[in-house]
Formats: sequence, C-alpha cells, structure tokens
Amino acid sequence: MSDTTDVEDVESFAARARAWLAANMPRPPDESRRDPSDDSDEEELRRVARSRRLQRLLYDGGFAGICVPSAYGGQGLTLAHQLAFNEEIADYDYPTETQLPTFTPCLPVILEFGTEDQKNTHIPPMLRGETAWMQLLSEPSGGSDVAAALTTAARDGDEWVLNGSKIWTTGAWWADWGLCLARTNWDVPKHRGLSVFMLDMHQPGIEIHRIEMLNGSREFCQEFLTDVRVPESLRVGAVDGGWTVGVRWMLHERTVLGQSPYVTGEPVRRRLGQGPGGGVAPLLQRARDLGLLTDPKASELIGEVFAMSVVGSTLGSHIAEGIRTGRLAEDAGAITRLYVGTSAVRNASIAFELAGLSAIAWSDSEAELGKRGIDYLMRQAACIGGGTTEMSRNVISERVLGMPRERAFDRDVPFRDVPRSAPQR
Amino acid sequence: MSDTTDVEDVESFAARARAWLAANMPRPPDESRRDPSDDSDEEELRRVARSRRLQRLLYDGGFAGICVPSAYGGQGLTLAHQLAFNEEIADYDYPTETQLPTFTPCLPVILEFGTEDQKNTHIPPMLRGETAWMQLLSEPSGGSDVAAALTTAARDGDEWVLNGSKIWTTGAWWADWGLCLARTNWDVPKHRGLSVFMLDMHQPGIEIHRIEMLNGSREFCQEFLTDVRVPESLRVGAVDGGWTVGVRWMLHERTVLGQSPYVTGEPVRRRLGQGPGGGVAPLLQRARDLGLLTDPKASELIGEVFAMSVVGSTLGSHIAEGIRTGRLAEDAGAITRLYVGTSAVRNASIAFELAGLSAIAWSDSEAELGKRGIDYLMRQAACIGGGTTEMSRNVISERVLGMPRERAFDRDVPFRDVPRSAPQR
Amino acid sequence: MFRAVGDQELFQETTRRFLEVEVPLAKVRDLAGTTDGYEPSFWRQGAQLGWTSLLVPEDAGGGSISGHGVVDLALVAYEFGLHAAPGPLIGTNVVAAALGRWGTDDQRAGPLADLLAGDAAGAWAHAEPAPNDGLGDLALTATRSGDGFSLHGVKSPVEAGRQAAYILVSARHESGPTQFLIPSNAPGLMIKPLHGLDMTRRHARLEFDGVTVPSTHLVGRPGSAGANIDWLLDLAVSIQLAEMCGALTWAFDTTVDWAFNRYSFGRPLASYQELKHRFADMKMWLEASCAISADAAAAMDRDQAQRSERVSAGKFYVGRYGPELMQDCVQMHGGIGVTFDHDLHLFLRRIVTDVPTYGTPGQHAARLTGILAGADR
Amino acid sequence: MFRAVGDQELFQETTRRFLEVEVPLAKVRDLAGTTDGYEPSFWRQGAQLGWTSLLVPEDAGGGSISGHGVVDLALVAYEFGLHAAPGPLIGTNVVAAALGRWGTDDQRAGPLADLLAGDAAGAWAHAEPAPNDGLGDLALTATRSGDGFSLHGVKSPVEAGRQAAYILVSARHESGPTQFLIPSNAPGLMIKPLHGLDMTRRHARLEFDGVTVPSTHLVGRPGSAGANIDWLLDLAVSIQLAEMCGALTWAFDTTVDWAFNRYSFGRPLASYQELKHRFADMKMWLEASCAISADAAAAMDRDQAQRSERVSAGKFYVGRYGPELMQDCVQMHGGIGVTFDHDLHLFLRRIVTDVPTYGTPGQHAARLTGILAGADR
Repeated sequence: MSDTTDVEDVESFAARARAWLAANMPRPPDESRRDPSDDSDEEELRRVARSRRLQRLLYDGGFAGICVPSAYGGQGLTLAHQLAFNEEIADYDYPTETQLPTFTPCLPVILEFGTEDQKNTHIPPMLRGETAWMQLLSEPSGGSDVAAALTTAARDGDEWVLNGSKIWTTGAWWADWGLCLARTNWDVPKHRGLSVFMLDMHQPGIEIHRIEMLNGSREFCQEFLTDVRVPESLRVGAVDGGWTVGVRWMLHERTVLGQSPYVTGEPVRRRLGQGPGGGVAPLLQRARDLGLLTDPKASELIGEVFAMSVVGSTLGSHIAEGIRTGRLAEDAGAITRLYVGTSAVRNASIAFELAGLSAIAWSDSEAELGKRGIDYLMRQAACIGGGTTEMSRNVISERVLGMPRERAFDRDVPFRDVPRSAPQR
Repeated sequence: MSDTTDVEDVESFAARARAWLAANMPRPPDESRRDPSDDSDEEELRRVARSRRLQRLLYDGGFAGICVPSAYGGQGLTLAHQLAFNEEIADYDYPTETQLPTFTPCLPVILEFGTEDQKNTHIPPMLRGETAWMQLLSEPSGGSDVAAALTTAARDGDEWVLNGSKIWTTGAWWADWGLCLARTNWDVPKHRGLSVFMLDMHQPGIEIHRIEMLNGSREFCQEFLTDVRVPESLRVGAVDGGWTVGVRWMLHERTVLGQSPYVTGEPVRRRLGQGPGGGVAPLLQRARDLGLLTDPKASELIGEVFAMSVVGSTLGSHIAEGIRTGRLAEDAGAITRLYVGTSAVRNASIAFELAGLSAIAWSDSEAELGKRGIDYLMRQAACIGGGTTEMSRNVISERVLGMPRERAFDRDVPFRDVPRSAPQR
Repeated sequence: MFRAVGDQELFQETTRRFLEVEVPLAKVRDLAGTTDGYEPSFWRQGAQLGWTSLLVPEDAGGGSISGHGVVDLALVAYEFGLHAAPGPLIGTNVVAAALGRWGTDDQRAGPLADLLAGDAAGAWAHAEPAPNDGLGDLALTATRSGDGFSLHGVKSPVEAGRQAAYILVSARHESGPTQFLIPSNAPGLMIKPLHGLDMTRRHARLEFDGVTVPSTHLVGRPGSAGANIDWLLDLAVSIQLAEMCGALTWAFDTTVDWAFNRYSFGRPLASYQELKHRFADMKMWLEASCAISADAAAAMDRDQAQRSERVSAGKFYVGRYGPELMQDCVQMHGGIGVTFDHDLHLFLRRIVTDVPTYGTPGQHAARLTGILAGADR
Repeated sequence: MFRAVGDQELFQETTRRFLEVEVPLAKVRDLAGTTDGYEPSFWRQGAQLGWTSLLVPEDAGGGSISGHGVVDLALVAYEFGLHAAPGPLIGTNVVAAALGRWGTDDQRAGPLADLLAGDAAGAWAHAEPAPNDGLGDLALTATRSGDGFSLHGVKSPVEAGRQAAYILVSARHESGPTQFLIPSNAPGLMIKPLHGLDMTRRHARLEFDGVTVPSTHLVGRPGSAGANIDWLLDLAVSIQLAEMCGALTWAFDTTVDWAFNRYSFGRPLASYQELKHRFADMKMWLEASCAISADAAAAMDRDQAQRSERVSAGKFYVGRYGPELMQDCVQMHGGIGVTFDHDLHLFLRRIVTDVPTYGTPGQHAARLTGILAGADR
C-alpha cells in the first residue's frame, strides 16, 4: 500500500497500541459473554450504540482502518499491523456489532470498485462509527446460488428502481447502508446481467421483516424492496458487471474466518470450537458434577471437543500460510469454513449427549443444560450460515484440488430462460 | 410358473423336505465355520467337489432347481417352496461353492434368454452339480461401468473370436463354464454394441491369473482372453442386444442379497452382520476376558454390533415385502446392499477397536485378535465387492426415489469415441 | 410404511383422517402456546376411536383391533408422529396396560375406566434425574409406613406429569422393585412443570418428599415389579419407535419434495449427486428404522424371549440414525429449515426429545450386551 | 506439507532423495520378506544424514539442524511416512533422547554413541498387553535385588524389539516409575517376535521373568521417571504424527491422481460430485492433520506447558480421521485398492498400526480431559 520504508515497524506500532489501549480502551463488560440469542432488541441497540462509540474512540486514537489508505481516513499500514493490533486489543472491549459486514466485505468492495467520490463519501463515516452497513446478497429463491438474483434494478433516467426481496441479512433493522446485488439484464447469462448498488436503508420502499429462528433468535432479517429509487451515483462497478464485484465481495466475506486486513478484534481462530455446544467448560463442569471425569465414555467425548478446538486453532494459520506461500489456492479458506461447520456439529451433538435428559426437559436451574438441547436443534446452522458446507466442498474440490466443475444448466443461457424454483408460498 | 392348483402346497412340501433331509443330508462339517481366506487350494477343490456331490444328492432327491421348470430338470415350484426349503436345510450341509454364480445369475439368464436348445443342453448339468459357472462381467478398465466392456467379440464365419480381459471372477480356476459380456460393435453407443456368450472355460486361449488380496486371499481371478473362439450356437440373446441380457443379469445378481428363487441354502438374512469383524461372539468373549462387559464404552460398542445385525435381519424381508406390494421399486434391493456394506464397515471398525494392540501385532495365541486387524485392512471390501455402495446410492436415488440421473458422457456417442481411462500399467 | 393388515387398515385410516382434521400443523402450533398442549375433547374423541383400549384385555373394558394390540397401537403412534400430534399417548397406554395386567378390581373400575373413556390421562413416572438416569436405576424409595408406604425421591422428566390424573410410579422397596398408582393430587406430591424442547408435549418433575400412599395404591405385590417394569420399558420404547418412524417419514417426504422443486444453478437439488447419495442413506435409515420398529412391536405382541433384543436394537438404531436423518433434512432446506415458521422443527423437536427418553441409544446398546452376556454365559 | 525452513530444506530434501533411491516401494516389498525389515547399511547411512542425532545435545555427540530438534526429526518422519520407509526411527530416537537427557556418562559413551553412529538400534519398551494397556498403566515391576534390580512383567508390542541392541524399559518401582536401559542380550530376557499388520516394521513381545539388571542400567534415579516417561510419550507421538501425515499425503495424492485418470461412464471419477465432496473432506482432514502435527512438534521443542495438549489433540485427530481418509482412498480405488499388488496397503498398514500405538485416539482424548480437569480445578 505504501513504500515499506515509510511504514512504522510492527513492533513499535504494537507497543504504541498497547500503551494507547491501556490508557483509553475499556475492558469488556461481563455481559459480553452472554448468548446473543437471549438479547432483547433494546439490549441489541445498546450494544450497537456502544460499538459505534468504541469505533469512534479507535478513529480518534488513530487505530481505525489500519489497512485503509490514509486518503480515506485510515492508517495506511499492513496486515501485519492489523494482526498485531488484534493481539493487543484481545483483552479489551472493541466494536463487535458494527464490524461485520461493515468492515468486511462492504468496505473493501467500495475500496476496490468505488469511484474516488464514492470512497471519499462513504469510507470515512464507516471508520468513525457513523454508518453501519449490511449486505443485501442472498434471496429467498436462491439458496447458495447467489448469482441467480431475481431482485431487479430498472433504469429510469438518472435513477434505478429496485424491486425484489433479500434475506439472511444480519442487523438490517438498525443498519444505515446496504450493498445490494441486483439484476439489471435478464437477456444475458446470469453472471453477466448483475449490478451492485449502495442503498440508503432509511429511505421509503424498504420494508424489513425480522425472521424468527426456531431457537427464538431474531438476528436475521428479510427485506422487501418496492420501487426503491437509487441514484446512478450510488452504483458500484460497471452496469451488468456486478458479478466481478460479487466474486471479490464473497472472497472478502470468506476472509472473516481467515485473517481479514479490515477487521479489528480478537482473531477469529481463538473463537474456533466455541460454536453451538458452548465449548468445553460446561461439559467439564457437568462431568465433574456427575462424577464422570474418569468415565471412559464421557472423558473421551469431552476430550474430543477440546481436541477439535485445539486442532481448529492451528488450522486457520496453517491454511493462511499455505495460501501465502502459494501451496494452496486463494479459495482454500473454504477448508477452514468446512472445519468450523463440521466440528461445531460434532460438538453440539456431544454436548447434547452429555447433558442427558435435562437437555430435553429442564427446570429453571437447569437452563444451561436446556441450552444444549436448543443448540442441538440449531446444530446445522453452523453448516448453513455464511455459505453452506456443501458449497465449501464444491470450492475445495473444484478450486483447491482443480477437479471438474459441476454441470450448471444456467451457463450461456439468457437468465430469463433458466429453470428455477417455483415461487415461495 | 404353473397353475396353482397343480402345485403341492408349501406345508406338505416342507414336511416332505424335512423328512428327506433327515434321511439323506449330512450335517455341516465343523470346518465350515473356518475363514475361507485361510483355505489352501487343495482345501478349496475339496469343498468344490463336496458341493458337486451335495448338489447331485439334491437332484436325485427331487429338490434341485425348485423354481426351475421341470422340462429342464427342475421342480416347477414357487419361491415360497424354495424359501421353505431353505428354512429346512439351514442346519444341514448344502452346496456352497457351486451355488453362486451358477444358480444365480447364470441359470436365470439362460432361462430367460437362452434358446430351447441352450436350455436343454446347459441347465440340467447345472442342476446335477456337473457344471459350475462363473460370470465374466467386470473389466480392469471399467470399475462400476459394466457396459463399458472393452473385451471384443469379432464375427468370423460361424464363430466369434474373443479378445480382452475380465476381472473379479470368483472360482474361475475351477469353473467349467462362463457367461461373458463382450463388445460386438464399437460404432454405436455403449449399451447398443454388446452381446453375451457362453464360454467353455476349458478351451485354449483363456489364461487365468489368481489375484492376491492384501489379506492373502486368492479367491478372485483375472482372465486374459486371446483369440478365444466361440461358436455362434453359444451366443445368448440378440447380437448387439447384450445389454438387455445384462440388465436382467445384474438384477438377478442383486437378488443374492434378497431372496432368489434359484439359490438353495441358509437365507442370506441370517448371515447379515457376520461380515468382516467376525460377528458379535468374539467381541463378547474379548470383553469378558478383559472384564469389560459393563464398561460403558465397550458394552455400547458390542451392543451396536449386535443391534446392527438384528436390524439387518429385519430389513431384508421388509424391503422384499415393499417390492412385493409395489411400495418400492424393484431395484430397492440396493437398500439392503447398502446396509450390508455400511454396517460391515462399522462392525469391522468396532472389532478392530476392541481388539486393542493385539490387532496390530500378535502372538500365535492371539491370532483371533490379529484377524480383527486384517479384517480392518480389508474393511472396504464390503462396500466394493458385488457392486460398490456408490452404485447402490445411485440406484436408490435414481430408481427408488426417482431423482434425475447422473449425466453420462457416453450416451448417444459411438463407444469408440467415449473418453476412457488410460490403459492400466 | 408400517403395514396395516385387515381391520387395521380402516383403523389407521380413521385415525389419520381424525388427526388431519383435528390437529393440522397450524392447530399444533396454536396448541403449543397452551398449558397442556392438547384439548380434553380431542383426547376423549381419540379414546372413542380406540387409542387407549388396545393394550387392555376385553374383560377389563379394553380390546385390540387385530388381536395384536401393540401393533395396533404402533399404527396410531406412527400417525401421531406423522402429524406431530399432541396428546398423552404413551403414558396413558403404559398406565392402562399396567392396570389391565396387574391392577386390582378397584383400580380397573376407577382409574382404568377413566383412562379408557379418555376422561383422564396417565403418566409413567419412571425416569429419574442424573446421576440415577441409567437404564435399570431406581433410587426413589418406598418404605412401610403404617398401613401404607412412604415415597421419597424424584421422578423426572415425566411426560404429561401435570396433565395426568393417574401416575404410575416405580419405586425401590426393600423387597425389590415396586409399583404404585397414585392420583396426581396425592397429598405432598410436588409436580413442577419443566421447560422442554418439544412444543407439543409437556414434561414435569415430580418430587416425593415423604408422600404417603395406602396399600391399595400398589400395582402388583411389593418387590415383584422388576420384570413388569422391564416389560413396560419395552412397551414404551416400542410405541415411541413407531412414533419416531412417523415423524421421520414426514421429514423425509417433505425434504424429497423440496429437493425436486428447489432449483439451484438451474438444476433441481435432486439432481446433485452428493445430495442424491445422502438421500439414499436417509432412505436406508428410514426403511431400516421402520423395519425394526414394526418388528419390535410384533415381538411385543408375541411376547417373545427376543422381545427386548428387538426393542433395544430398534432404540439404538432409530435413536442413532433418526436424528441424523432429521438434521440432514434441515441441512437440505438451508436457512429456512431452522426458522420458526417452517414446520420441520416440530418434527425435529419430537425426534430429539425421543432420543434420550426411555433410555438413550447407548444405554440400549449396552443393554443388548447385557442380554447377550446373560444368554451366552 | 510440513514446512521446512532454512537449513531444514536441504536436510529434508537430502533425506527424501536418499529414501527414493534406497527404499523405493519395490525395495520396501522385498524387505518386507526379511526378518528385520531393513538393512544395517541403510540405517548407518541414515544416521550419517543425521536421523539419530537430532534430539541429542551437542556435548553428547548429537546436534539438531535448526535448533528445533523435534521439528527437524518430524521432517524425517514425514518423509518416512511418504515413502513407507522401514527402519527403527521412533524407537532409536526415543532411546537416544532419553540417554542424551538423563543418561550416565557410561551410557552416553557406549550405547548412545552406537545409536548416533547408526551401528545399533534402540527400542522403547513401554506398552504392556491388555488389560494393562491404558495410558499411564505400568505393571512391570522393578524390585531391589542385591546391587541391582529384578524385573518382572511383559512389554508388548515393542517396535524393533528384536532388532534393537538397546532397550529402554519403563517399570514400576516402590518409589515410583523408573527407567532402565538394558542390552537386548540381557540374561533371562525373552524376546518373542510377533506377527504384525505393518510389512515394513517388526514388533516383539518382551518377557521379563526375573531379569536381573545392575544399577548402572538405571536411566535417572529410581522413582523419578514419571514426568520423563510422559515426555517420551509426547515425543514418540509427535514423531509418529509426522510419519502418519507423510503416509496420508502419499495416499491422498495418489488417489487424486487416480480420480483424474480413471474414467467411468465417460467421465473421470474426479467429475462426480459425491466423490468430489469426499475429496474435500479428505483434504480438510489432511490439512488439519498436518497443521496439528506440525504444531505438536513445535510445542515439543518449546517444551511448553501446552505440549501434551497439542500432542494428544493431534493423536486424537489424526488417529480418528487418518484411517478414514485411508479407507476412503481404498474405496475410491475399488477392488484394486485391496489387492496385494497395489501399493496403497503399504501405507494403510502403517496408518492402521499407528492408530493404537502409543495410545489410542480415545485414550488421548481422555488424557485431554484429565489435563483440562487438572488445570481447571
């Protein structure tokens, strides 16, 4: 990004960050350990507001957008600096609610494809914590086939008129802006008729519906767009060139599980193995309570959960190194994604088994065990959200191992003529 | 097969069989419980000879070919009679080595597609135990793609000249006759250029190679055919119509795991769960020796092996009933085949685990435990032999559930032009 | 896929139509918000269809359809699973069967008649909380107290424990396992509702802190209930297995439909080989589950020596592979499969709740080893 | 996929070339028919390349390549796995490491020098037969006898137990775990060769029926070897893990090639989605195996508190998923994959042999729980 001789070396940067954090950054509140699915809307808004304040604090301290060019309000440093900063900030509070998808994939997409004007207008408010972004990507009809977007943008003078529906967006009900993939041409094959728009979420025509999951969580939303008007100045990338943007967009999205240059906070690897099931600590406690610490079956199962988390913690950097040295294709992050999903499934199953009958029927005092049951019901979410494990396996086999691609019936056919699912009920 | 009023009822038939067996049939020798992979060639030939004698005994007693029309030396009865006979004979010795593939699939293929002359010539000697048959079906290049046979039969006057190689035949080195699928036309799509021949295995040009498996077993053979001349009178079915024969051929082969009208002996269902791993008895003995009968882990694993065998014992008749009532497609036998393969894999793994270190290094007195290790090495054989479990899953999804068929690159293309594997080393 | 024969066909068809009309899934969702999860009138009508009488001898007011009462009941349970139907089916039938076999004349005249009429529900209070949750564990004690007995201990979870009027309690007496039938309003009995995964069923924790019951509440002689409890366990599991098969069938059929109708990359999901092969495995699990479950019910009716083998093999298999089948159905649906609005979770909850209830798959596998080791000794 | 850095690159490359030339798979098959499975000259040359010196301090005649001896050795072990190479790599290095750390001057001057020169092999006699085959079990006893000790018990299986000149024996003394280095010709020691799965390695059963050894055979003080044995276990496993990764890599790469070149129904196997997805899982298992194995070796060199965590997590993971990867490779090959002529089984045998050796995956998982419970208390 800049000549290496200009750049503060990582160690002195880390020392400076350490000192600044100690003087300025609050420690994380205890409640941060709570299960987010328990949160009330009020609580979520409170956390969003706190995230915005913390982001502003980082910005004022000169630690926001470490890898963002200084022209747009960032620090113009390198991934190594960001990673060092993440190590330093691990024990402090930091913005969580407004990190993703604002800082990845939205920010790098705008950085890569935005006009100078768009970058000047939109990136600094992100870094100051003023705007939280969301991604309007998946659609109810589409599943893993993101490029099969049915949401349509029709040109009307200097404006585009958007109609359609997007789904599985997180925090859409409090976000300010969205990046939206829409179809601008039905007469060409699907990848060649898409465009990307920036959407002001506070404008008329956008109706946001909260989706209730079977465990009561309402973190995901569905949006219904009805004659939403977007000025030409908010289009990102070329008309009908949206898939070029989309490919990079999704690559940035996948770096969430690897090492993104734009995300601040505890490296994700430390969180591996803490998916559904609640990690190893409650299992250990349960086994101790029941005198099962040396039971051959229980001790193996608990050890398995711990082993999967230890292995997971080494896998991320091993894959990242493989990509860096060229041994692995850039898409090899799909291996980590597959590991996270499949090990979470296994962990949820083990936790359910160890919780016994209290996981299916529990008193107030056994709520922790009941959660193991609910987590087990939600088990597959770990293999669905953020791209299914089926898609990961496609990516690994085709793009990492180079095996022949799946046959698609939608190549070289005008999208209009591609067979698709019957409309949803 | 004949008018029901003519037919002896099953109960009186069974009573007659019971009496005849008691008077005529020997009890099985103890050695029948031995692992066939231990056998020397001499021992195998001895067992083949015994099988032939026993078959002759059945024939003389009027119990050979129960479902074969009496015109060809059989009894002209029904499947119900055959099944009743199988129940009666279960505790006696009966022909094993010469049963399969002679009585299925070879016999029914000839019954269905043979000329009157072919049936009169070849079926009675089978029933008398005089001719043992084998099937020359798979090829080294072909794997599961049986119709991609490269073995070629070229017309030469009243004869056909066969060249090529067949593999995975059982007992080819002592068999008398073979049913062989060969390509008679390279200029049409693969299914339309095949023909079936009966092959006298004792003629020149047939070289038989014994294949050594990793566990030392030499039950399978590979045959090399060099200018083998077969008279036109030994062709079965139409020229280039061999796939019509082949489809039925393989369906009969699959009934081995269900209920074949042509196979005499203990119903296969009783043998389910006795694949690699040696069944539940040695596991129980091992657990008793080590005081692990109430160990939570060992007792669950042993119980699992037993459960899988109990479930397997109910599945065969459940599927057979489903086919009979039309609830399931005729190909649903693939479900049983999949169960047998996958449960055998699981059982071999459990047996290996319970055998401990003695499964990887053993003294003479621990040979039984060492076998658990060797069985584990051979574990996948249960999911390969007799059609892979991958093929079973294709059959279940496509023919039982009616899902779209896999794309093939060899339809509607002259077989000559179909991409295929590079020649074997 | 449970095969009905003769009169069973009409019986099953009648039950199916009744459930379709009375408790369609929208109604099941409505009932999920209620305290009891079902309406008394629904249960009474079901009893009139025969749901509660199948395991009770005719001289006690019951009667089966085919002479094979457990198989008859398994057909009902299969329909319950297929419709995610609410109602205290297992508990009531376990209690009715116990009273029909071992009840006193008074117990038959009063409680059993109520159960048969559908005027009251029964609950089987057998399971106990960890660490007494092993198969065969029994920590609740019954000690002589005056003319009767005093009960100390905890039973949990008890399905329909708060809805049932009559509760069959298994206890440890100095002379051996002993059963009591006690009314839910027995003085001193604390019945605490529990939270639960299954929206259609209710569970409770029953605390016996010196509950005194008269000797007339005994079911059978003191100390003699060991084999009876074992039979009731097999009975409960065999009904549960049929219900699980129904729920699995709904999920499988629904997901197959989805796979045919859902397109991705211009192709239906059902055309993707990896998904096809998983459907093949699911089909195998489903057929094998139905096969062993039907066989277990038949073995109960024959009261064979191998009864427990069949039942425990069934619970191991269905309990091991059933949840995997369900979770694969969820996975095939993608995100929509874990939303509250989709019906899949109604069935998922039921299967998951059944897995540890009346013994985990692992406990039943270990039980098989125990049976084998005994037979083999 | 084990990453060599700096001088390690040349070292690894040298070992690889040596193995390719000296023990190609055809030669491995020839050697499989011999009593010892390897030739002394092969081992001596390997020792000259540095195979036996990496864990031994320089003042004892050893020396690592990079200052990280276990990582250096892991690179050798990876190559051994990749070539299914014979030779007493683990045993010799375990014994050499023990003598380098805790040996007397005499032991360093004699046995250790022999091991370093490749003139002799070492064997680690630690495992004992069932029911003493639990991790941490130690039933062989050492009792005082005159000036020395008398050993009673059995060690089995001991890799290269008959090939090694020096045997490191762990024993239970009244004061605690104790180690001895004894020559293989010690009077009274019975060494019985065993049959084994792995064609490239030899195992033996060592019977100590009152074998008397002088005090000079002690390695460390009596009763003090508990932590040392624990360290040696971690060491043996960490080398084993690298070797397993090498064998898995060969199998995976070979099977990927096969899938590209083998056609079925006019398409390469590699084009079938169900197989592609299994290859994706296999790739994940392989990468995760290599990641944790490299990490375990590095943790050994840092001698971190989390050393055993890494090692046991590695043995659990590679031991659980490695054999499945191998068996999937067999399955993808079809019938040819279980023939004697195909090389796949050379690697399958090695992996399968490694699974229970130095602790089963389950035992290592349970060990992790023990570590956690201790840390957590």
